Amino acid sequence: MSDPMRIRAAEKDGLVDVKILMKHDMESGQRKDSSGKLIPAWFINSLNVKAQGKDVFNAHFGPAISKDPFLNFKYKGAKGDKIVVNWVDTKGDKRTDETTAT
Amino acid sequence: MNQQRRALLKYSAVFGLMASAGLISVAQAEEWNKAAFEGKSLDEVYKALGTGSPDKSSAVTLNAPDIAENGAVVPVGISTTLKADQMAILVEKNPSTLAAQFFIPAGTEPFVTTRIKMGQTSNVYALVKADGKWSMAVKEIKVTLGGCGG
Amino acid sequence: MTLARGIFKNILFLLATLIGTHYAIAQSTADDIAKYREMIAEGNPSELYEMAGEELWKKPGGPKNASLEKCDLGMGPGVVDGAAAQLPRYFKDTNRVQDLESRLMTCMERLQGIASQSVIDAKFGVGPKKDMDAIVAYVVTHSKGKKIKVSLANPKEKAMYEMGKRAFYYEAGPFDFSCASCHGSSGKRIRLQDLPNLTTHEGAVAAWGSWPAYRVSSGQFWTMQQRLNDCFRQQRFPFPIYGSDVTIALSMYMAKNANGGIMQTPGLKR
Amino acid sequence: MIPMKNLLKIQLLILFVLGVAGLCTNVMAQQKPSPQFNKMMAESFRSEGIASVDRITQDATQKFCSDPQFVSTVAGAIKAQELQRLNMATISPPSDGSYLGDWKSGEAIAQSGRGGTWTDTANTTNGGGCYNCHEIDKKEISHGNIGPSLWNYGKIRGNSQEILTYTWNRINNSKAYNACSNMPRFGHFKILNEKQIQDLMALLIDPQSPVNQ
Repeated sequence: MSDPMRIRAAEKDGLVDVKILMKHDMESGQRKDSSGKLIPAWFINSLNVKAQGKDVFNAHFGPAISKDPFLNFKYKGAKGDKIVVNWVDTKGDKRTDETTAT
Repeated sequence: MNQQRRALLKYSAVFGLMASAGLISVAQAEEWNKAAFEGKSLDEVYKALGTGSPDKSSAVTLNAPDIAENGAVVPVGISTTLKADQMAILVEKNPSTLAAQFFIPAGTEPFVTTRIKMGQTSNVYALVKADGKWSMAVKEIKVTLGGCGG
Repeated sequence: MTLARGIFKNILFLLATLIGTHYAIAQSTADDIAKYREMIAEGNPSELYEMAGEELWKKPGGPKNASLEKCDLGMGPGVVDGAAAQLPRYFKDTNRVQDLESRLMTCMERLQGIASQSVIDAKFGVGPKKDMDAIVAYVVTHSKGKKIKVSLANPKEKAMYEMGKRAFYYEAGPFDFSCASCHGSSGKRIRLQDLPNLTTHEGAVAAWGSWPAYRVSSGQFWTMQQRLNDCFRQQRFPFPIYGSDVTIALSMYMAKNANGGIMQTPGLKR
Repeated sequence: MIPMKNLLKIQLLILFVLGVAGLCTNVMAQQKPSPQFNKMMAESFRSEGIASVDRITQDATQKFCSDPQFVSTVAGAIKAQELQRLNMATISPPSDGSYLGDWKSGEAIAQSGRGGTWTDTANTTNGGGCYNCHEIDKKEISHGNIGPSLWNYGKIRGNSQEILTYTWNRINNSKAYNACSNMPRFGHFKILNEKQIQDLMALLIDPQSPVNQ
């Protein structure tokens, strides 16, 4: 079970500024637990953003993206655009959330 | 050559399986470049991404602090005046060099900001692909020891 | 005599130069750190906790299957807006001065049937304390931009403030630390972290007004209870019990010193 | 450097001036014991790991320094002198007669802030946490400023017996010089062992140490 994302999208001068916060531990596989055992890698490795059904952004992540990842980008769009964000992690967990550009 | 092809075949098979299992949407099926993300040096990543050796360019801007108060969260942004369709962030001294790869469709600005983990002070590279050619910007980010260390 | 004066002048000059260069270096480091903080300021992951907290507040839960929507945080049942900015305060129904977390424990126990002890005993960030973190994030977000306004009108509130002040200066343990060792004068740092002087209005606003916060170093949202807990840990004190009076007294001391300042909660910290 | 004896004279002079001023304006006694406060402290903490509740119990120095108003009075200044003598009496010179160890180990000890918390164990190798409060080697930019800069410590002061003894004492029990110094009493409370203190001494005083370049 994954937690919801926080997506903000605001249009200004024909550009929609999209800010995404994802809830994920992004375990790098380098960290040890309290008993000294290596915690296996587990991180979001791909992310897709669509606006009005069309791809506006794709990202692939390695293990070095920070916990609770943050992403900011801009695309040419309009107020009212329906924005859908999808991510998949290395265990195959996935999450979809959406918002409307303001 | 043969070995490489076999590896590629194996990889696409796994990928196909993931796609058919619905784990990834078709749009996301732009391959997660395993070899690149497992690269342990700039050269290995360059090779896996097929960038050649990218030239330093003033058209690429790497927006990052000189000092990070904490290596767990280092804000890094890339922007460029070039018509980029791909961008990447590389951290020279991280265990895995490639931190992220971005695909920029037409209509999206060649601009992205994210946050990365850095194990130690290192050079960070912003790579940009435009018109089939890769160029880059580089900057050293110092990672300091924070807190009481207790 | 003149020779001595000459030497004295030289020493002064040397000192001035030394301080001058040192200041310049320290200043540029401080500017770089300020840039770092500015860059991480947008996109505070506290928002993720706040979203979860709003759901927990409104959703029926606990053995009594009730929501927290009737919880009285001091401004009447169900009023969340601005409530955190006026805590700690005296509550008649418990006959205690309570901070946000201890008050929420009262609500969880009375409305939902969740035993306070189960919250107290839980480890930080797991089980009922994980829920508590989220609820706290939700409540304090609704005090963002509000004026800090605690009252000492009730004798118990006044007594709590006085004991908080005394606890602030209480030095003990193998390191001889009190809160004041680090937070009793201005312009001080540990490593590169600025230490707010909690005895001043400015410092108290900077600290009290920006906690609870998401800490990037641990990737966790910390309530004020957890913040104080880790202060005591580094102070080499024994373990402060969750919601105990010393934590509430210190909170009252800080909040009172911060009165009139603006809440910037939830914060984002190193 | 102002010789130590003169320092003492200046201190006494300040005391005297304070005293005269104090007689006219400042009649202040130590804060009254508060049973309510003591009850709160007793009930608010529990033992966890190596951090047991008895750590709340104060010694005379801690008790005195928890009352900053009294500390700032004349009576307080006199009391401070007495406590400083008491703390001075706790210090022993190095048992093997050597003051300087290995500056490289010293640097590691100065960097580490570990030890003494409830997340540590009795087997944790304690650090000095020196960089938390002091600038030491300039190469380390992440340093605090609660204590004075120790850059060029030995280069400025030399390595006379007087400096060796003073530095040794200061690390072992800083309260021997300033009853309410913010610095932990590393020797007195056995936070660091003798070898570690010798290594820190070398970091500060050894001419080879990066601190003295």
